[in-house]
Amino acid sequence: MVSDTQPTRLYVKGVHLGFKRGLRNQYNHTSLIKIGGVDEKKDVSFYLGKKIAYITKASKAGKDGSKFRVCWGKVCRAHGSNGVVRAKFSRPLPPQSIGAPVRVMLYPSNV
Amino acid sequence: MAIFVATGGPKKAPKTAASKGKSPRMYPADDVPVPKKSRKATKAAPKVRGSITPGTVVILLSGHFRGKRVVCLKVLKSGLLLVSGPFKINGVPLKRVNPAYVIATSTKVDVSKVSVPASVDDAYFARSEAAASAGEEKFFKGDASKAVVSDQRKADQKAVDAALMKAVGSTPVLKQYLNAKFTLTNNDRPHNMVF
Amino acid sequence: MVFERYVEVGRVALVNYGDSKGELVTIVDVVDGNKCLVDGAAAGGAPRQVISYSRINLTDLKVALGRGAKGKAQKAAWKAAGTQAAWDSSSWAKRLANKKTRAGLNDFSKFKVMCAKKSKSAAVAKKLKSYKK
Amino acid sequence: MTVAGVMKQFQVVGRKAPTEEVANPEAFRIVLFAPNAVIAKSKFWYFMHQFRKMKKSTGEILDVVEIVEKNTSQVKNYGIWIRYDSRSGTHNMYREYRDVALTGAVTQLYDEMAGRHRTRPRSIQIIRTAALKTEDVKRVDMLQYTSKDQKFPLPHRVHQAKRGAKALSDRTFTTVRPTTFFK
Repeated sequence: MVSDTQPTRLYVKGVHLGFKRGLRNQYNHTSLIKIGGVDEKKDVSFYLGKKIAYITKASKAGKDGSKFRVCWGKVCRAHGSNGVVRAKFSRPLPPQSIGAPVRVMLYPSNV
Repeated sequence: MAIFVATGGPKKAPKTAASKGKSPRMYPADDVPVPKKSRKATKAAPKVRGSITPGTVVILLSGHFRGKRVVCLKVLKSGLLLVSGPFKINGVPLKRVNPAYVIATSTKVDVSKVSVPASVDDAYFARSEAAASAGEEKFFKGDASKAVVSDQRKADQKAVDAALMKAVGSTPVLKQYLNAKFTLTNNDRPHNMVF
Repeated sequence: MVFERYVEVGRVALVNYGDSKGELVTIVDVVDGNKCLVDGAAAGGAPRQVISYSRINLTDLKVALGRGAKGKAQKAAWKAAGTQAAWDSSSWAKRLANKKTRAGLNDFSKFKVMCAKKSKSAAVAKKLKSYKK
Repeated sequence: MTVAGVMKQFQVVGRKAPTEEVANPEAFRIVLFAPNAVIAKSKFWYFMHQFRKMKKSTGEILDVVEIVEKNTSQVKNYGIWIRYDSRSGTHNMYREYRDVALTGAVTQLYDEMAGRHRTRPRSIQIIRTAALKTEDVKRVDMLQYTSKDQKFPLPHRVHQAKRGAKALSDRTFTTVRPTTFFK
């Protein structure tokens, strides 16, 4: 039995790879996310539209009293053919977040 | 020579609008936006994806009870799902859930005998304005009194869960299943998983 | 280092990549050191195709077959050697089948498997403890 | 032909454009190998103006047909005679391949010439091709695979990363040395 104290993970681990870019131009409004376990373009269809949370810890507590801040985004489309996806966030992710983990939620779900 | 008889009887003079012929003397000062009349005949019943039917065990994905496996009782008029833990098994009371925040498993519980009282509908769950805003202000002052569960809710919960517990009890291990929380492990891949 | 599984005409192999992945095929002819002509007529019906050795796994099973044999001859050879039965009873095949069912389990069945495992390990531990005294 | 790839066999028929004097000039047919019909037509003119005063601009293509081999269910031995330009001169060559179709053998030829002799497709001209009977095979490595009831093990099976092994995203490093011996 998964006891109540044990945290239940209801998100898929992802990593912020960087921004959508060519060789010489970078478009910061769109981020590239590698979702764990997704290595093919056809597996991406499950994740389309899913919400993504980029969580950072700040020194001062925010309005709701917690020190964690979230930047919400969603999976927009596949990027390339190896399972990387393009995502857009309410505020574009900061460059420091390249390589940082993100949480790909399982909602909005259509299972 | 065939006699042509006008069918449909004598033609009545077409009712013409009472032509005033004159434009109205007074025009309203400011134009009040008139809501566009919707030409939809009847408001269609709320559409929920096929995998969710009354009695489906669903996994809650977010909110206070995230990860809990609960039984979906029915789809309310607003399109939200009415679910119940049952409360005794996993502490999830009668509550409403948005189907987008739910994973429907293929496990079904026979809820035909579970009678949900008609009073339990969207209005039943709707939070009164005062309680909602009061709750927020008090929250910041940090002395928000614990939400009081009305007796009416407790009674309804007992009524629904009585039959639901029997239905759940009939399938072996289902009780422990509903008590356990769902979690993803490292080699789980939701896009390949069968729920 | 003794080899038992050879690339030869009549060798039964399992395709491990591509469209006919997971199907049994018979090696019908050897093209060269990298590729061979295989045919799944006698088994799951994988099409006759040239396939590279890195895309198949050789099995221990072998049937008597002439070079370039067509479907009918393969089926006869398989029936004579009882290859399909031999494969199905092999532990390799059972492992594959088990993996397939495990992947298809729904959430509730996975939970029951977990419960079964826990009770088994509890029983084993209890038994073990009793020996320790 | 600037590019090779999966070769196909084409029959191209062309002639000089009809004029008042010669209303119906003689038509010529060449069977050649090319990845697609467009390159087949351009090779037709390449060969044509080496024998006749005829160019694309003064000629016309009457017909381009792909020749598809029927029997691709048997492995055959193919001999191919070619003429090719190396960096220092022009040479004739005879090479042999085993494949289920002639076009497959020609594809192997272009790949192998590029691999072993750094020959570009443009500098290869196929003179003649033939399906050989086993006893006419000359190359020793071909004989290896045409011998009767041959068998050989696969001694060193290297595991391709993507083939059924753990997917890329799960494994960047591995502490386990791959098993390469499979009975």
